[in-house]
Amino acid sequence: MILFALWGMVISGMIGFVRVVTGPSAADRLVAADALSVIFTMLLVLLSLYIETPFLLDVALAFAMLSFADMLLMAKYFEHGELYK
Amino acid sequence: MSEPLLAFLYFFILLTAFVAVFLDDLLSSFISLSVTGVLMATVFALLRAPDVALTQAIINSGLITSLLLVAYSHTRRTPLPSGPCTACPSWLRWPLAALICFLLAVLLFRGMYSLAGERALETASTHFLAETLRETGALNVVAAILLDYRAFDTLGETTVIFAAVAGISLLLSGGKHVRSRQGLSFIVKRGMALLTPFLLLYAASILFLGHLTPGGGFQGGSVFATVAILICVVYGTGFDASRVSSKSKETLEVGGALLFVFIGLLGAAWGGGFLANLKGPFFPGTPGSLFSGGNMLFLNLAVGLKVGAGLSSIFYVMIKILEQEGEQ
Amino acid sequence: MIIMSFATVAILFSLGLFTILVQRNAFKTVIGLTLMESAVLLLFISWAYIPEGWAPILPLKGSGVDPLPHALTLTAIVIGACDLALAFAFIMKLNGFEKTVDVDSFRRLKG
Amino acid sequence: MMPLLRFLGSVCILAGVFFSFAAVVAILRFPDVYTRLHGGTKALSGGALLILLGSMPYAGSSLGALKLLLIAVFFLISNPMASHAIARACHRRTLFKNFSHFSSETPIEGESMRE
Repeated sequence: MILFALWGMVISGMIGFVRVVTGPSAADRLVAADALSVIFTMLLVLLSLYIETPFLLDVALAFAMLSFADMLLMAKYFEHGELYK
Repeated sequence: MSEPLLAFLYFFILLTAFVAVFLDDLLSSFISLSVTGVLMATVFALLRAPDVALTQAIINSGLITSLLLVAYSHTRRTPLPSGPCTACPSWLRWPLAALICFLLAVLLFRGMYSLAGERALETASTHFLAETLRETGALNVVAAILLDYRAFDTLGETTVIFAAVAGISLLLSGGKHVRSRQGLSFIVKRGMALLTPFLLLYAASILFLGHLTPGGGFQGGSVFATVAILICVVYGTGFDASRVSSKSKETLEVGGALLFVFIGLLGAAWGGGFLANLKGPFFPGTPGSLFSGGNMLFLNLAVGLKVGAGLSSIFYVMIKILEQEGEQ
Repeated sequence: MIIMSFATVAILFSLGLFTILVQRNAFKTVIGLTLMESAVLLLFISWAYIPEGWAPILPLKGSGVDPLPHALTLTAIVIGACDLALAFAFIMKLNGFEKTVDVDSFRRLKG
Repeated sequence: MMPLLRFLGSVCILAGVFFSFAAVVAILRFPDVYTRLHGGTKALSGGALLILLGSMPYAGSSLGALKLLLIAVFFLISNPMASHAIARACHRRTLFKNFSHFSSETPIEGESMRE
């Protein structure tokens, strides 16, 4: 059952990645990047359940924090750039 | 074991790598590069390497992507290079390079294929797995290797970080200290005030439990530096400079290095050789407890101080350049 | 299973080299550098994997995976990230002089 | 007791995966940035929360369950903030260049307005 959930998250990660590639403007890519960071945190959590090593929850939490930092960085330093076509 | 899942993750890594390379828009290639890094961390976790997965996840999205975004937003006004290449005719450049790289790929695969014999633990690894608890008192074998069996190599690694930090602050120095108050919106500021203590606490837990669970000096220091970036970004560099001035960051960094060398000398003074752990004045303690790995806890603290202060001063210098450019 | 990871390593490494050879944007060169470096990391870890192994944290539930390449990879990741940070600093500095990110225009800078 | 919890957990996890899938499809198919941001973040936070709460009985030790709860709390705080920052950056950047159907509301006079 957890393997099915893992496959679901990987496929939704793939679909989210399509929006990163085709996004017309930088803002869509920002949105897709935010969604991808959440999906990959969930992927790490499900993986830690699947292979029964509880240490991966630290990896998931650390990754959630750092991708949140990247989101704020992107949101701030792209204000004066060309963000929306 | 989940062969098809690993195969699909490898395919996903290659897909994001191709997108990162061949897409002209820089922002999407940066995002696909960070996705490649995360998928690498997932594959490392699947290949039973949680320590490396944690380091890859932290360094890739905490350091590489943040620096890439800061450098990219610094060069936003310059036009993207296009048009024919000046050095040599472009029809010669594309196919020739493609041919060379294809041959390289075939050669690499051929070489690795012949080496892919039956994998068994060599003598050194069996020794590490069997003797770590008795010889160093630490539970995390990888941290034991890094901080006890090869501690001198970790000292060399911290000097590499020291050189990188010195080089970057030399390159991007100059210009007055910018006291910009320009941060993000009010909601994010209040939210960050709520969130920052927990981030710092979690970074300290990664740092201090380095010898029990995956973690250690480098990972904890990088998370500390990321919190420093967040404060710079959310509250503006003026707020950050007044809280932790760059002078104190340098003293913290040098203090970390000196602490590392001092612990080594302490081991040597005790007659156990430079950086000696249990032969020196340190005791193993009960295996699961915090003070269990002899001098590993203090070595982790030293490395964490160094990496945290060094990386946050790198970020401060780079974001300061950005703020200055914003002022003009 | 090992063969798959070797194929990925070979393709990633040559892709990174291809990027450095062809692309003119300095950022793409750095991306190529990152790809080559992560290919080497993948090689180390996939070599250290033993099919029924457990993570090398000591209360081992079974036979452990080879911990030595993990320690080497940790050092490789940190040092690789440091020289990438230096590469970004160079790009920002060169962009200050040349006002462009084109690798060809950097060649004219002498001394 | 444990098999009941595990059954409920697996139902939550599957619901969470469905919500994440719906959120990603929403990001792909909605017409413009704001609806994508709205659909993507809201459904994804719900999906993530469901997966985390659902996987608690599967976590090995109670410490693992506590870590899962920690991640859930962190998501509840950080996800809305991130999407707020993105929406605000996008809003201040466009200043209604492309939106005729919006009311002629003046842009928000935040203290960091620079244009």
